[in-house]
Amino acid sequence: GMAMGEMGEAMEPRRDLIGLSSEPLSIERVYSSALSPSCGAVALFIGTTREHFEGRRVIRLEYEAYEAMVQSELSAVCLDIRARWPMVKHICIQHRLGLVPVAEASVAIAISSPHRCDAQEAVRYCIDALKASAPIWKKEVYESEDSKWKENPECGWSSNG
Amino acid sequence: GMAMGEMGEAMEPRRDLIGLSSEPLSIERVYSSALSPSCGAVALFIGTTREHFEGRRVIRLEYEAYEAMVQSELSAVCLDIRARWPMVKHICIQHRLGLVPVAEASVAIAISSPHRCDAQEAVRYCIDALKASAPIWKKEVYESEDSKWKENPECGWSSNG
Amino acid sequence: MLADHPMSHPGSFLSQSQVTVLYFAKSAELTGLRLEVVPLPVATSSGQLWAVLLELHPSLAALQDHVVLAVRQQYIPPGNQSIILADGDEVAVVPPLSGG
Amino acid sequence: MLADHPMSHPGSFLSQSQVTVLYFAKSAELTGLRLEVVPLPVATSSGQLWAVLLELHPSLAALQDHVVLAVRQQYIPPGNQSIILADGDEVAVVPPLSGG
Repeated sequence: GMAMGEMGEAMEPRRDLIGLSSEPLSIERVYSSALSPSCGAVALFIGTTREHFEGRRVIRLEYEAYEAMVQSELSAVCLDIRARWPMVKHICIQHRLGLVPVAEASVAIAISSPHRCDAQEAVRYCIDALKASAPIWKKEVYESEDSKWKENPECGWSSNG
Repeated sequence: GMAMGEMGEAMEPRRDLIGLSSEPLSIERVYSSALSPSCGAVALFIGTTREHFEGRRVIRLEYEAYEAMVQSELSAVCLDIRARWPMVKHICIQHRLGLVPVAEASVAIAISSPHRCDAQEAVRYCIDALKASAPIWKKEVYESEDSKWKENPECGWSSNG
Repeated sequence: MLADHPMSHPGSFLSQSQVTVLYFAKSAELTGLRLEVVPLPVATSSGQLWAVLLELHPSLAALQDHVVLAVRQQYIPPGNQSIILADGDEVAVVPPLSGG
Repeated sequence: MLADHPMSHPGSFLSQSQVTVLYFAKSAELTGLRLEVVPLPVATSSGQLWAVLLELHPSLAALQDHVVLAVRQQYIPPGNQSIILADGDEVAVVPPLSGG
């Protein structure tokens, strides 16, 4: 039993799941994708769309992406995470595209590890790295129907950085 | 629109949701409980039961709690969080009791805030504080049917602390 | 059962309260009880309370130095700080925590 | 449209590649395009590439100093580092990111 169990653990491959979709994100599914019987912790971060920005009412958000490059950039982020936190088991990063209504999730990240520190630190790193390097753009559309392309302060070439 | 919106935000009361249940935890529900249209971030931590402990195969876990005191201790943790991270909006802490099969969630915490730092730091504090102060106990039952009461290193009177 | 206990004799009646003692986790296994109502001194301390509980249930010695008591659902620091117990108060034996 | 462009005259044929240029977010709004195939110099640099794109679409000047280019799905540092472009390569105009 024990030897088989230890082998079983070693044999369960680490997963990097990266996805872009115009469907609503299922938090339960993102969580389940990162779950592992060899781990005691899953840390998650969910980014949601806010109804206000600097006092203006946001009526919707639109996301677009350079999809192939999001895949390659986030794969590189997963490699970084595995180098920094070798105990991390599974990584699941899902980003929604297209119209996202207010209070819905635009990004969901779940990471598992045997002990909670690794997963928690890796999730923080992951969302920071995603904001700095994944070619994804968000336009906020306001009540007045004008709109604005947002800029992440984490992005090295933003004008508010 | 804007003035009403700002009033709406101010009027949405902050929620502290603390729950104990012998039913499986719904991660989606814990997430939804913390969600707020005034927030851009929900951080979550899920504690799950591991199949091994020091090389021994765990077949099940049993949790018990001093329920009334869990409520009062976790209410105090929520107050602490609100003092340390005033931007935190909603806090949801759910703990499962009774038999918990391997790879299922024993604890789920979700915290929302306008910006992600507050929620992420508050969740880390919350799980550390829960482990240190909530009167909940876990017994691991091994394949050989013997069992062991676990002790959190965060607990000030544990024998491995 | 209470009648058999030395502390429940009539002479100590005025200085004792009927207190509900709760046992959890390993302490419930060691005592075979989850709850009992026992007379405990009105004016006491954490150290004294533990001594009384040990006298009632010598098996609790297995938890020595790795246990705290809670009175009216508040942890009490170990030692000699004064505790006042009223009838109906709740005292809990709290082995090392393992929630999460 | 390509025939009208000064860089597509026959004399520069050997030193140019047919490259797919992708525009995203604000750059797509400014150019009115999401994708175009244009002849670009085989041997170039980030700064030169940006100059060529500005010549094609003067409205892109609104992004000046707040844009990077990606070549074959890799960000390229601004400046004069050498870039070799082959036919079919992909160049992307990348305004400030706002994912998450």
